[in-house]
Amino acid sequence: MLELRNVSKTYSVKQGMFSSPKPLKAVNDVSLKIGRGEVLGLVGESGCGKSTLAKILLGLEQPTEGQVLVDGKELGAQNRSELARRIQPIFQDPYSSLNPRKSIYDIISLPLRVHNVGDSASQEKAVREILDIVGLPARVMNTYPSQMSGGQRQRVAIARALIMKPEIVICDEPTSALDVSVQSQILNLLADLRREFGLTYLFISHNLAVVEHLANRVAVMYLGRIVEEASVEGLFDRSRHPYSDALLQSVLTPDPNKGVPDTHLGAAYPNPIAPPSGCHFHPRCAKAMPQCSQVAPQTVATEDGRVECHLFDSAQTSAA
Amino acid sequence: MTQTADPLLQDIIGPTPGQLLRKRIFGHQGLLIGGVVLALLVIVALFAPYIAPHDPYAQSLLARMEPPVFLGGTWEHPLGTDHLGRDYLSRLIYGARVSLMIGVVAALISGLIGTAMGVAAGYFGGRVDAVVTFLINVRLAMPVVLVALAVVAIFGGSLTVVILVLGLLLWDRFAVVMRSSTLQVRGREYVAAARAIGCSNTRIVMSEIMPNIVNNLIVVVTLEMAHAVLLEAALSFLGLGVQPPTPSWGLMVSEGKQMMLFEPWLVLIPGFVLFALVLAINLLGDGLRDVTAPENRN
Amino acid sequence: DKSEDVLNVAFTKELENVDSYFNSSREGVVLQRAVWDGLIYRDPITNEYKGNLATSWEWIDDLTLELKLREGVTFHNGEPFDADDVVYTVNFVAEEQNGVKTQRNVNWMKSAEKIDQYTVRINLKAPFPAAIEFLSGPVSMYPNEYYAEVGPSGMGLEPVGTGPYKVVSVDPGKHFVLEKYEGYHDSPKGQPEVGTVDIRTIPDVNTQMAELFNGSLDLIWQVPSDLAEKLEQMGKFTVANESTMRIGYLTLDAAGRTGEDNPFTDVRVRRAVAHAIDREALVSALLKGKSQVISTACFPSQFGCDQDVVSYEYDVEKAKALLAEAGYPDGFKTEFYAYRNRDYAEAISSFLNAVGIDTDFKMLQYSALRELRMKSGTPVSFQTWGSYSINDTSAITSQFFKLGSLDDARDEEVAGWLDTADSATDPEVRKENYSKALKKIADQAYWVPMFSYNTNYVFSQDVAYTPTADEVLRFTDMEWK
Amino acid sequence: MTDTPILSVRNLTLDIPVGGGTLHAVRGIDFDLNRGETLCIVGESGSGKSLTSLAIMGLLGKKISRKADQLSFDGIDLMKTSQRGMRKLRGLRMSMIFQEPMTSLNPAYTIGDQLTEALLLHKPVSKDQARARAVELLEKVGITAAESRLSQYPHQLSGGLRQRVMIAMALMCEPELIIADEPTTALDVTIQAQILRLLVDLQKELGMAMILITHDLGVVARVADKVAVMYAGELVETGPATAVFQSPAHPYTRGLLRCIPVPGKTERGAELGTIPGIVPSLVGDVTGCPFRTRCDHAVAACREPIPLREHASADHNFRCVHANGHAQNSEEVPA
Amino acid sequence: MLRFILKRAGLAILVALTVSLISFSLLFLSGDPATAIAGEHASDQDVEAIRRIYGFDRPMLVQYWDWLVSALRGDFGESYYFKLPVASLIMDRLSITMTLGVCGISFALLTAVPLGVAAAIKPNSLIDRLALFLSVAGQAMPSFWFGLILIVVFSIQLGWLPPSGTATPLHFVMPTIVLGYYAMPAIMRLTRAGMLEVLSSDYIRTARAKGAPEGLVMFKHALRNAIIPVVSLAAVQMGFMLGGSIVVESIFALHGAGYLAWESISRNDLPTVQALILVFSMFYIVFTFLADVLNAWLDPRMRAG
Ligand SMILES: Nc1ncnc2c1ncn2[C@@H]1O[C@H](COP(=O)(O)OP(=O)(O)OP(=O)(O)O)[C@@H](O)[C@H]1O
Ligand SMILES: Nc1ncnc2c1ncn2[C@@H]1O[C@H](COP(=O)(O)OP(=O)(O)OP(=O)(O)O)[C@@H](O)[C@H]1O
Ligand SMILES: [Mg+2]
Ligand SMILES: [Mg+2]
Repeated sequence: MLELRNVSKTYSVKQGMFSSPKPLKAVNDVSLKIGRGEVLGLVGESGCGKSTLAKILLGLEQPTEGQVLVDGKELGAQNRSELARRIQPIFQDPYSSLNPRKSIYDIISLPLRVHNVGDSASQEKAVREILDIVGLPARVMNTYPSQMSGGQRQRVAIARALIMKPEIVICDEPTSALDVSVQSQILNLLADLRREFGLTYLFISHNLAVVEHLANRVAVMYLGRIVEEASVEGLFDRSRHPYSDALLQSVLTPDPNKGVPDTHLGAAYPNPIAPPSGCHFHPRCAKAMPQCSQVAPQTVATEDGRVECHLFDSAQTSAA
Repeated sequence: MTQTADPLLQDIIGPTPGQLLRKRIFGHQGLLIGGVVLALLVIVALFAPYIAPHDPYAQSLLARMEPPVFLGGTWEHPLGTDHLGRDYLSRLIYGARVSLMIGVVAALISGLIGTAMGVAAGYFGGRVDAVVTFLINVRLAMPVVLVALAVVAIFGGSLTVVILVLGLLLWDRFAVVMRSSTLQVRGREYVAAARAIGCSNTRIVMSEIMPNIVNNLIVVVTLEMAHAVLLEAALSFLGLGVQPPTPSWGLMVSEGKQMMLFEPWLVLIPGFVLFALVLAINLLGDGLRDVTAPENRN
Repeated sequence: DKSEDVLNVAFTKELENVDSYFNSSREGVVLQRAVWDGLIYRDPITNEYKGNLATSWEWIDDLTLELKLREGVTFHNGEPFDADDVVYTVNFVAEEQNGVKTQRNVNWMKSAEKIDQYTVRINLKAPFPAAIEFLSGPVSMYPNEYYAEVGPSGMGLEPVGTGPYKVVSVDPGKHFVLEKYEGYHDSPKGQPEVGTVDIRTIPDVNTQMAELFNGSLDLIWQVPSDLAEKLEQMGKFTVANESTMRIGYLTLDAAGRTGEDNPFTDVRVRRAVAHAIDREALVSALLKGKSQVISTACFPSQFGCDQDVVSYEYDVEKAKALLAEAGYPDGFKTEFYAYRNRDYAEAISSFLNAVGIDTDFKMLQYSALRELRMKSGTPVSFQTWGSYSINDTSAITSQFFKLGSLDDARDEEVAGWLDTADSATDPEVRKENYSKALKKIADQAYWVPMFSYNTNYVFSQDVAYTPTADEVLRFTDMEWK
Repeated sequence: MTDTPILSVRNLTLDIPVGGGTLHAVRGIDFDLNRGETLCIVGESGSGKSLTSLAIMGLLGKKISRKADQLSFDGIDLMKTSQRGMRKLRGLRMSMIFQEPMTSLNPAYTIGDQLTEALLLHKPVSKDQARARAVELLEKVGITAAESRLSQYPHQLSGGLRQRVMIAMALMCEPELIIADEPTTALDVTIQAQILRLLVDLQKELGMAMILITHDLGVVARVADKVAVMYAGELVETGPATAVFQSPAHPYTRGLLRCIPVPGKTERGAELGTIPGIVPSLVGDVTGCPFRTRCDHAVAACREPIPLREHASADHNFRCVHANGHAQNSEEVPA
Repeated sequence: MLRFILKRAGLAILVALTVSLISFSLLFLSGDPATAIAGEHASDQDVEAIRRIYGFDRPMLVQYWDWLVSALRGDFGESYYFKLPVASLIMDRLSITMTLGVCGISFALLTAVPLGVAAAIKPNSLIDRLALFLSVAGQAMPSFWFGLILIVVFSIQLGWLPPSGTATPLHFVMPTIVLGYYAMPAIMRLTRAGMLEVLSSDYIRTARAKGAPEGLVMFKHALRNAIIPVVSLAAVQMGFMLGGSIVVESIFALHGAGYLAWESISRNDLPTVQALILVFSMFYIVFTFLADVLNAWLDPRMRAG
């Protein structure tokens, strides 16, 4: 139901006072599909373009190239409020995502008021209902964000996102600012809501354990490109791309019998303004081959997704 | 739960921001002092006709420069009389009107201009921002006193002209502060959330951004009020401000200056009330900044 | 500073240009009298004309004046003085293109011609009875070769004259140092006594006094009366007061230039204004010193300034009655303009307020007010006029009542009388016509003359000086005690 | 190595005066650390982990009051050591790595400057020697082209590199104790693993004692010899890592372990364990178990002082009214 | 770097042009300068003649263009009042204003920075309170009043300092204090705030964790970073101070550019006023430019990207 076709987003950034702006491809030719009721996990390092992608989906940023389709219709062409009813965000930072000057009631009911849904009585009723759903007592309606804990705020943010009964929720690292004890509450809530309302999630996280727990499909992003996409099982059981491997290895399970794994990744994260030639990942790749630094790899379909790596490129060609 | 009386549970839902603010306000000495002094001066200004013992314009050439009571004068003129025999206290009281009026109206005008420019620049960025930044630069590069003097010299020094000149000149700080505050708030996720909800720009600016920068605005308003009051006094002192017989404190200092060596109180008294007013406004502004600063908010 | 023979003097205003033809200020006159000489000299006490650079003069006809020049005079730069200098100076300043700042001081002259090395003739444009007065005042003689070379700005920076003092240094507007000119000719001005005169511009009178107190100034002048009074009480300084030719007056829009329905077109209103102002109080409380209440549109000592005119006494009731009679029982609102002496103006406007004339006080720069008056007139304005120290009624009354752009009365009859008086050579005819004009002006209350000004001179006990009534500091008259 | 612990803490208490009273941020914590050993302090945000480490380093602000029955480093009583004395220890014998690599380096000075500073301060070495040592260490922490890095400024390095620089900086004088306060929290997962590995390897190689502060149980399990679980200013459970992870005694520890999804163990999409409620405020008088407001097994006695209990072995302790942390058997413990 | 400088310079010129255009049109509105030039005793014909000679009857933009073209050659015309080239007049006066400005900003920096640092090191201490008091009082003190009080106390009562003039360095003491005191509060507050912020930053904790002595921490690690914003502020304040020296110069009778400006306004001496506005804004522009460069030098983050 949600589809990205060759979407790119280029920012122009200034680095020092003295340098002229340079283009930065935050999102580079990304194509993705999310089916109804699916949870697509999006993982990748900081700065690889996950949030930018989320913003494009939310209509907060216009892609420099490519299209975003919702139910086959192009996103820009649909009217703004229509879009807002269908796609809603949950952000990472529960402190900055709620306006500190507004009461919880104002925050949650804002979408209703903006889109003139119902009268004030029915709006209040809706707010009460949604508060109940996200597990907050109705009395918090008249309090302010500063009076709440991080977990409670995140629940408010979820309530605001859900009050318009959207179909798709974009969760941009919704738990990474929370303590583990609270994180599990929110994860449970998100899972319950999905079951109950049949929601579709794009779930962005850099915590692979969480992604594995919640998602059906996973897309791995590196420097603006999706380097691998697969079902959860597919990825976690037999990942293909070396970067996905490294990611998986870095997951530290609380197992006192194991030591710290060696990811075989190089030390330096590349500069996104001047990405490495060929395969962007090659400088850090343990399995880099000569052509990796020269030729950008092709996207190769796999049984439950695709991968972008010369390893499979050549496997494919040699097989053919 | 059976443990509702447990002390650990008590402030799980803390005081509202309003309560916190009130608490901080009443815990801030400077703010209270400034606020009380300013309130007193405002009352004095509002009720000048009922408080002033004499007509501030009534001259008596035979009773010129009578000293205040504490320097051997009479209670008829508690603070003495000026060089035309007008009651000094009454003129001071009416002078409060002039200073406050100039401070408030000039700050209002410049506040409107500066806030509009700053918020537009911060919110829309890009070309709007470039233009506003340029205008701010131009404005900052113009020497205020000099330009204000020139304008007053050209258009004559009526109260209206002085207010307008100051109002049209002092918007720079508003623009700068509002621009950076808006920039800061614009990047917050609740603004992104509001956009994702489908709010219009106007609504975002008015109900998501403004409430969060209005505290900075108030602080700048006080600062610019003080600035305007001081500038008016300086212009009047240089003879290019408010015109006589309007009792402006700067003008009074300027008039008393001639006799400063022999009757220093003529200068000291109006200078002191001017100092007190500006001090009160500044204390209030500083206090407001302290109690509303984001780092104190949570 | 007596010990070093340096007299430290303060000016209040910045002098724009020392060249006496290119400034119009009092300070300029002071320097002009010290650095240059005129052809003729008027004794400030006896008002008798004496020869200075000229030894004698004679009217050839109404338009031609012939002068014999003093021999053996040299300029400060060594250039000898002779007819060429006079001819060059007169021809230069009389030429409008050369932009002499105060045209009326020179524009009565058409040209000068050399008869021989020490004889010149000055040709007038029209008969001008005050010619001798002007030649003994603002018209000073410049060295032709030097002036031709450096022009007004050079002269302003390094002035050269024949006067009792030569200029040692000029820091424009700020600082002037004069030194006794040892070769000064035998002039009626007398020989200079004090060796060096050091003049600094100190705009603030308090600073002036502070310096006077600590001895770094020996003489200050134009001291406000309140301060002069206090300084006198201190007993440490000599305070001298002299009246000046400057008078203060209100000019009222009798001609209706600011609007036909202007209240001041009604003579009763104008008379009411005259009655409303307590001129005695102004003089005794504010101006003090040798100031006097005046009722004529000229300074009493001026030739032709008839004192026998209507005088309006201070009478609030009468003023109110007159206003009521004119149809303004509750008074009216009007703009009130002034450009100097803010305190006097304020006091006057306050008197007007007291009878119901509600004034909107406007203090403008001189030039701005003048322009306003020339363009559209003003309902009431407080003006002063110093006649440029010329002791003749033509220097004031004729300036303002001959239908010029500053004439608020526009009375053709008055203008006619003044025309006759100005151009007549017979003193009696002049007096008679001035008198007629002045009487009508007073009767119609076109102006409300108020007071004459005075100047306070304060100097240290070491200095001996008697100021004169023409508000000119004469360094040649100063001595150390 | 030896029997005397290099660091010994008894009843460390930290009080902070705040607007409405006193914040009892750390209350009576005890632990020992032997040479060459790694202690992990784990706990939720605000539980007092950083304060504890700063208290050991003597870097608390003047506002915060520090009390302890014992706080000794290699036999030196830190409670009695002057600021001067502390300065001699800091950087030389004990050093610290902070959480935020982005802000922990001074933006105005080069890497080389900052690296050599501690060495030059504490040891009589020449500038060149110091630089040589810096290069050596940079190489050791896996930074390529170390020589040229010395003249770079912090902003020219990425987060991972900066944290490596921080580690190198801490090691300049070969300290005996190194305290790392959440050294990897701000970093990406892949980098986190690298840095942790580096730290552990270096610690082993140099035989340092290390206190690693974190809120990530995964990190603790992989790195620690000893674990100290902190909750709201108290150590609720301490013990050898294996013991704590295999048989957690305190309800809080057990709760934490249930909260995290573990790939391969936790069923995908299944309900995760939770700890309801939020951390209590510690302003004012705090008595009893701070966890009682969130504990399923809370009883009235939880408001009274809580005894310290032993679990299985003498060095595995926990604080709970329930002798065995309550109903241990009825609760299903992962791991 | 070169690009940056060129761009910056271009902006500066554009700002200067706009300022000059604004001030020119403002002064053009002031009406006819001919009367002003003619002076108090001029007749109507005098005024008329002057108007023609000086070309005041031409359209404004033509006059502006003329002015601009000659201004670019350093020729600001001739003062109506002094009959001297404005450029030389201003150059002559500027030395005093510059001296005053440099003394003033030095005084401000020398008092404000140590005070601010001391206040930040010991917040809420006596010295902090003193600093706060000085800055709050300083912001509220009308400088004309402050100047007058100083004269009364130090020149009249005590007789220690000369009340006016520029003859000796002593003459500059009081003007320096008055002018510097005007800039001090802002600088002090910024120093204090900057120091406080820096002192609570992580890298200061790092420095302490290395065992660096307090002196080193304060002056090597903290001040260097805290001073960066102070540099820009000082430049801005310097620009403001020069523009604000009008009051001080008129009180202490310093014949500097500020006083010249005031007098020229009173005398309607347009070429001088016009040139002075431009000169003062150029100062501001140049100072802020220099501050940027200095900042770039102090702050490696701003050096080449
Ligand atoms: N408005 C912007 N202007 C310029 N560059 C931007 C902008 N927003 C993001 N970027 C750059 O685009 C790249 C991708 O940023 P993005 O926020 O999408 O990353 P992310 O994967 O969400 O990282 P994180 O995990 O830290 O949230 C980064 O290099 C970032 O610096
Ligand atoms: N200087 C201080 N002033 C007031 N309160 C403080 C101060 N420093 C710390 N605190 C408070 O003390 C408590 C413990 O803080 P500490 O920094 O030790 O927590 P932490 O466990 O390190 O948390 P995190 O994981 O977020 O770093 C917190 O509630 C904190 O707000
Ligand atoms: Mg992101
Ligand atoms: Mg911490």
